[in-house]
Amino acid sequence: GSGGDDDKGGHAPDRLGKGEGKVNIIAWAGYAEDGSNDPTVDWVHPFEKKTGCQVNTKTAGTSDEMVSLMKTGQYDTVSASGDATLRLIASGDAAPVNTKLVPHYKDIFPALKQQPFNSRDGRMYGIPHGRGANLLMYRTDKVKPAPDSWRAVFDDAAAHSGHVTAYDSPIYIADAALYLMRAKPSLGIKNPYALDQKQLDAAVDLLKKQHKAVGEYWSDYQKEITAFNGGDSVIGTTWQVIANLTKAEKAPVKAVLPKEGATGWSDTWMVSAKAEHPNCAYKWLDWIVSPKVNAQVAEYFGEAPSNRKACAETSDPNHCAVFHADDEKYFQRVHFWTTPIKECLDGRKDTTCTDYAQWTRAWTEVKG
Amino acid sequence: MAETETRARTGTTTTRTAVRLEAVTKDFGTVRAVDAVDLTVRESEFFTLLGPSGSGKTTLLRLVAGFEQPTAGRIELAGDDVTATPPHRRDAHTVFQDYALFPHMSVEQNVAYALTVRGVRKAERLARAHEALTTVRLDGFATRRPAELSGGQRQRVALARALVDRPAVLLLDEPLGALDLALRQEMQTELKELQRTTGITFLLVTHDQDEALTMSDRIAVVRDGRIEQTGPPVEVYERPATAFVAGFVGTTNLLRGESAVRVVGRPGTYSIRPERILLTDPAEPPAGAAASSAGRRTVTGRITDIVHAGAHTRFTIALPHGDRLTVLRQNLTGLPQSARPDGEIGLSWDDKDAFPVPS
Amino acid sequence: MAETETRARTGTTTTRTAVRLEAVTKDFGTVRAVDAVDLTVRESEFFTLLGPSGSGKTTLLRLVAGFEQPTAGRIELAGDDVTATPPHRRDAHTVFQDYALFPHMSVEQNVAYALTVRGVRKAERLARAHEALTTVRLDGFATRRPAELSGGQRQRVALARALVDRPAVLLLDEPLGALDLALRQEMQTELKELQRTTGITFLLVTHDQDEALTMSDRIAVVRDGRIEQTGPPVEVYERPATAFVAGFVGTTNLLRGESAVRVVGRPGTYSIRPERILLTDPAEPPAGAAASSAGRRTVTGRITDIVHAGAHTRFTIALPHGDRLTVLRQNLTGLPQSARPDGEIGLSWDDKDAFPVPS
Amino acid sequence: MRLSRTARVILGCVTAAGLAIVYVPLLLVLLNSFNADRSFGWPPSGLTGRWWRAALHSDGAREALLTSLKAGLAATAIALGLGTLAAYAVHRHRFFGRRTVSFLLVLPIALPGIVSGIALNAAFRTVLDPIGIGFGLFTVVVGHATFCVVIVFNNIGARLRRIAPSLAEASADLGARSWQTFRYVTFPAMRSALFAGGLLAFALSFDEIVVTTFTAGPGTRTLPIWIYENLARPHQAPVVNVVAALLVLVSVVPVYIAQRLSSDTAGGRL
Amino acid sequence: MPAAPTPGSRLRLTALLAPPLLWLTLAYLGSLAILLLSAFWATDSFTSDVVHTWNTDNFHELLTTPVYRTIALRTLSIAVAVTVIDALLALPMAFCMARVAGRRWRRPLLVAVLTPLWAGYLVKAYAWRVMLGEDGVVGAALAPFGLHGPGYGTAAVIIVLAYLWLPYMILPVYAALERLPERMLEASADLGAGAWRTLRSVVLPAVRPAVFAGSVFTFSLSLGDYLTVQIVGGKTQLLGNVIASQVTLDLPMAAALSAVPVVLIVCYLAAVRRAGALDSL
Ligand SMILES: Nc1ncnc2c1ncn2[C@@H]1O[C@H](COP(=O)(O)OP(=O)(O)OP(=O)(O)O)[C@@H](O)[C@H]1O
Ligand SMILES: Nc1ncnc2c1ncn2[C@@H]1O[C@H](COP(=O)(O)OP(=O)(O)OP(=O)(O)O)[C@@H](O)[C@H]1O
Ligand SMILES: [Mg+2]
Ligand SMILES: [Mg+2]
Repeated sequence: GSGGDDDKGGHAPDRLGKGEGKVNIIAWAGYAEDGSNDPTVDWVHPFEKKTGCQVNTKTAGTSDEMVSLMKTGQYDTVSASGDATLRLIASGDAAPVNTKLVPHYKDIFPALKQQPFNSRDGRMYGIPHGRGANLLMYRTDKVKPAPDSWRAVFDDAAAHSGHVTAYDSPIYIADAALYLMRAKPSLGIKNPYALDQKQLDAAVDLLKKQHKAVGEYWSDYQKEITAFNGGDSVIGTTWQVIANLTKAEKAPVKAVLPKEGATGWSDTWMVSAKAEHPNCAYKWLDWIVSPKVNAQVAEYFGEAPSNRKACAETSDPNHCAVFHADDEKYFQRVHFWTTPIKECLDGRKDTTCTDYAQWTRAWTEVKG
Repeated sequence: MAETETRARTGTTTTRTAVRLEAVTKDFGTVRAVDAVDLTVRESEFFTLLGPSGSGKTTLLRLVAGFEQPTAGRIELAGDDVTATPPHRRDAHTVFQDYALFPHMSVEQNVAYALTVRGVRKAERLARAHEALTTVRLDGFATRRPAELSGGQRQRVALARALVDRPAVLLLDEPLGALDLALRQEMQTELKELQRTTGITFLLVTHDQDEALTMSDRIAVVRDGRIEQTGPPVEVYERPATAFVAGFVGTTNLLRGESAVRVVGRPGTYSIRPERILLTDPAEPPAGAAASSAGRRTVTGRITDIVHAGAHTRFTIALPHGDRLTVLRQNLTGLPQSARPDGEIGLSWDDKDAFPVPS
Repeated sequence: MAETETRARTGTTTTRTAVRLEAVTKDFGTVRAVDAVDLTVRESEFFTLLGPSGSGKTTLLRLVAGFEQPTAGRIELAGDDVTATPPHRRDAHTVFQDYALFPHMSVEQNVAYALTVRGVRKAERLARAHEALTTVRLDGFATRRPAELSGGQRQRVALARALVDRPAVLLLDEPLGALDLALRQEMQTELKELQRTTGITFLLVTHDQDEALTMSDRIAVVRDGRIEQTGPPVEVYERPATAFVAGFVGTTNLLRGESAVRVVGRPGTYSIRPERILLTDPAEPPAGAAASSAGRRTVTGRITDIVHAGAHTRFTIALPHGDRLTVLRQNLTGLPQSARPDGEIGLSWDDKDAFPVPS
Repeated sequence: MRLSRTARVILGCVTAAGLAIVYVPLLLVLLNSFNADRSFGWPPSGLTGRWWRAALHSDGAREALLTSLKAGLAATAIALGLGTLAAYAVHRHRFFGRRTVSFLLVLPIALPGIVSGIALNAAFRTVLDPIGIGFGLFTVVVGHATFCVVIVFNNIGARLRRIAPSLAEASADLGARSWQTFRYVTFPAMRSALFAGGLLAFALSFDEIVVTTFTAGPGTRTLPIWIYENLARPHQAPVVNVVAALLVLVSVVPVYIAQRLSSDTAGGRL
Repeated sequence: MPAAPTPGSRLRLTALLAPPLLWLTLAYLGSLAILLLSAFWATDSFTSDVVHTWNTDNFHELLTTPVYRTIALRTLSIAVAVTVIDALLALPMAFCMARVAGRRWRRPLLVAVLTPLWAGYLVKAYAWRVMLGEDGVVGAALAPFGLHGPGYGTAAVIIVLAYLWLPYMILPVYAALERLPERMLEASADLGAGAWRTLRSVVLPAVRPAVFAGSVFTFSLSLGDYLTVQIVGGKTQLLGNVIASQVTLDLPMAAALSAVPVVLIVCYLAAVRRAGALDSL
């Protein structure tokens, strides 16, 4: 698009046309299953059958990868996490979404609508998909007494030196900031995603100290599960689903939401500003948050569904309870991932905050 | 019209010249391998290029075959200018020193190759291949692979392969170099016989003077990329044009300066072939009718070495002033009495056997 | 005690025997390359193994060097049983046919190698390497790489490398095979000279009879893994023990059965050396004193081929009943008048030159 | 060289140990494909054949295998063509910059995959995208072929060095045109080298992940990418083991054939 | 013997060289140029969009930030260690295969070395992750000796990389050893050298180019790896990881970082080319 900043990202369509017969998707592993991995897990083929839109899926490993894939303009829609959404909006790679064209939008938990990480100037830039918190997991046989604070992986990390684990991404700096909010009020951190230089430095110092005790940083399921299963890691951040899977392997682990609260993620299906198949993309958006499919995804991936009605569709009746899907109190303690930008997200006007690029460099330094 | 006539005339010479090189020069980078060579090989001639290692013989042959392009000069085959013609369109075949048989083909397929690439029908191809194999006495080996043959047999396959479509010229690069002596002598006879019966022009490269002398109709002695002398074997041997030819073709006693004056009696450079010197007892006059006639020279020396070399014995004789002469003597009859190590001995030769050579 | 005495006695024979093979046999799978060979090489002797390709010469040499283990038999070096000794502990060095110079070392390092591995100090090592290089006239080439040398120079480096620590025995496997004729003759003289001055025992392998005849003190003729005859060159040439030896060492006219009766006048197998036959005009009696005396045989034939081979001319003569004789004649004096192709010619030889050979 | 018995035994032991180390992880993969424990827990909590059943019914794996085969074959074909031409030029001709050519050809494989990957990615985006060619199988093939060329180049080069140039000359001498010489003499002599080189190039392409990640388009999932994605999926890791185990077992056949065909050489050169 | 240029052969040469060189230039060298050129651009820090303004800030940052130097050095050391380990393993193994084992054994042995190349890089790396874990096979095997496994970290990275690239080293060394003429070894023994001496003075110099050739693979593959590090590296960070993490965020910075391995490897190639390595690949 040309012209002013507002034009960036184009406009949401007013009405939908016929499907283009094809849609290209970027998704987290497990978000767009077509039965090829497990014949019983398939919500792509029914979609294709129903809409005539052929689905091509590209699985991305990290948010950064999603951003760069979106920049190619070859994809129509993406399941972006909060640490990617703002970047996509700002760069104009994602278009605003006309929620009227997504019938199931009305059943989405209100707490997920119009959030800083999925909207701008009151316009939604995607449809919320699901959410989860970054919990604290530990081996019950090795970590005693049971921890209830992030302190266990920061100031007290030395107790498990070599066996602490942390999520391998710059966004993990927010976890440190979150801990510092309580542990060091003097720093004045209000929002873990709005750090000025001094606050960032403090977080980085803390992380460098933690680095000495870290055994490994994890970035995918499998690594984290084997590490806890084998005892290479005994304490660190996790997702609910990993905790469940590890338990299923009969490993003595437990995951808690520490008293400081936690960071978390909420994924949003966004549409590319250059989408070649916008009609199919909208059909996908509606399909993926429809109660039944939303429930299927949430169970398969292990997260809280975004559609209120999905809780009735899960095969495990306890799923929504386990993942706190409708527990807004629980999620109030969760600070969802948001891309840090120069403009402080906590409203401070007297200073500039550090942006994601600075966080990235800081993260490189933390790991050394 | 005029052109046709010229053609016709060239056509006439064709019947006599198989290969002609005119001022052919070949440089490899800074090395001049062939230096302005003029050469004419007549049809049905057995022509040999003889010279030491690195003299440019192979390069000359490869120029004729077309594997190398001359830096300057012109090459004719049967009167046609082929300087720019690629190898596969020249009517000349090569027998390579390493034979270059195709390892993945049977003997038969190797031999028939020249016919195969010309699209000759299979039946005819095989018939002619077998004919060629019969010529080289290998008809029982058609289905073997080259790896299953001995050196001499491979050599014959290479020969049959090159002969199968009767080329105008056969180029042979030290074809017998890898064979042992007995086999080599056998193959020499066969090659010569083959050339006689087929009437094909043979252009042979060798550094073996015996081979050159016994097989060739004419020899060109090559040195440092130039031809020093061309002529029939007897002429090259008996009347060497240069001291180099005298020394390279056969062994000889070269006498220069002071030595020439002392031994030959005249200043200059002279070659006396060892087989031309007669050994006599120093007391007796040399045997035979011409003994003391004019034109015969006699000297006395001391034998320093006697080597029995089968058909002949080689004597090394020290003359009074330190000159040395080698003398060859066929082991036909008994030796003069004094022909023992350290014995005094008389030597005599015809004056005209002390042949002056430009040095 | 008894043992010491035995040792001492063996020690005495040491001064005379350099290499001894006793009933040595070597099989490669089903191929018997060496077949119960007994062989004694004396100290400071120049001993040659002569035989056709594939006769087992190289295998014999490799057995002596220790690269192969005999299937049966016993090998002694200087009186010590070395049958089970690895090559690097035998006091014998080899000059390989392909030289086997170490490509990554300079000439100097190559030559000094035997000293290097013995831990000789650098200064001495270099001094002795240079000495060896001087012996082979290569002192200016010390720092070159083998790839930068010509064939003859490499050959000399290989020689220097094998000579540098004065081994008791030097084993040479066709060391001159890859050189051209002129260079080969030069190197033959040098090798012989070197052997004389160093006093080292040389055990040479060749298939070149000229080389064997001119260089050796003694020759063993090998055929099919067996030794057919051992003796000094003159003896092997003049009194071949078998028809094979007669044919392989020098060319000869072999006459068998009917032919023998017709030509030699007696039944049996006979060898007449081509150089022993005298050519005469058929009318005249043979020239010289012994002309018509008893013990001399004269026949008449027709010349079918004359080849001028430098120092001598080779005649092929057809006798009346289809027998063919080759006659060699030194190019010393004029030929008999009738010595032209197709001319009638007389041949005569001493009866004792028709030498009976067991066939 | 005659080695003492001890030396031979020691060498044999080192080799056996080396091979054992090479195969222990592979055995583990095989074992884990029967491991009831989903995250390869050690020691296995039990044995099960369900992963094998799952793998055999996995459309994703089958499709990825097909994509990999397609990409590998196409890249190998291109590499065979280009590599042979380059080897011919370098080994049968003398020209200025001869050594530079071999140097440049080695670059794509010598430079880290991530560098090649992002370079190709950047180039495709700036060059191919505007003319309407998106990322897909085509771009993967281009990326793979680029680093496969050198493998073929090396194999053919090594063979050419050993084929006497006089063979081709003899052929021309006997009247064969260039294409006839190639068909009757050169190609038969190079066939096994082509096969060995092609097989290695194919293997390299087959197992490539980094460059593929950066050059593959949506829906283009080669086997390594499928493996990568599925290792990160909650329930799929054991199925990946089954696929890997199958690959090892099946690959013995072509490797063995390649060795047989080129028994005169080390059989494949990198 | 390569022929000297003549008009005809020059045409053929052009025909032969044009396709591969064109491909190489268009598909590869061009891409590299584009990448390295983009190192001189900037990135919008928020949107990750490339801003086409010419500057050298990226290189400045690269050279002045100590952490990059640390990472580069660590990567280099790991690549060197992997190469050395592979060379030390490959030499005796290849020697045994080419010169000690009987002829009949050579082919099966070679097949045995080559087959693992098909198993899939990631699968093997994950298998090692399982083996190197706290309760893994390695730990279990070492426990009776009172030893601990290396755990995840730099040592594990070196082990796994050395394992992954070992066939790439064995292959050229084996080829060189097989080509080494028996005569050379005989000549050495003949001149009095024992097995060790021959090994040192004749065999090693002869296989040196092949070792360098193999090292081109082990060295450069290690230099650019980032997946193995993620799997068994624990908290280790290598150049590849940094580049990978920057690619999506800040392409110009990633490009500048890429220049480091490119320069290292081009220097390395130039060095080993003198030793004849490129002819022994
Ligand atoms: N392709 C080439 N490149 C460079 N120099 C060459 C080439 N071919 C031949 N030469 C040089 O040209 C000269 C003549 O070589 P040529 O092979 O013709 O000699 P030759 O007489 O056949 O020797 P030999 O008897 O050793 O075969 C030598 O100095 C040789 O080094
Ligand atoms: N390593 C081997 N394996 C099998 N057979 C062999 C081996 N070495 C030699 N032979 C066979 O032993 C016989 C004698 O070979 P040897 O090399 O000793 O002959 P030679 O007299 O040196 O021949 P040439 O003059 O051709 O070198 C031949 O039949 C040969 O094929
Ligand atoms: Mg030559
Ligand atoms: Mg031999």
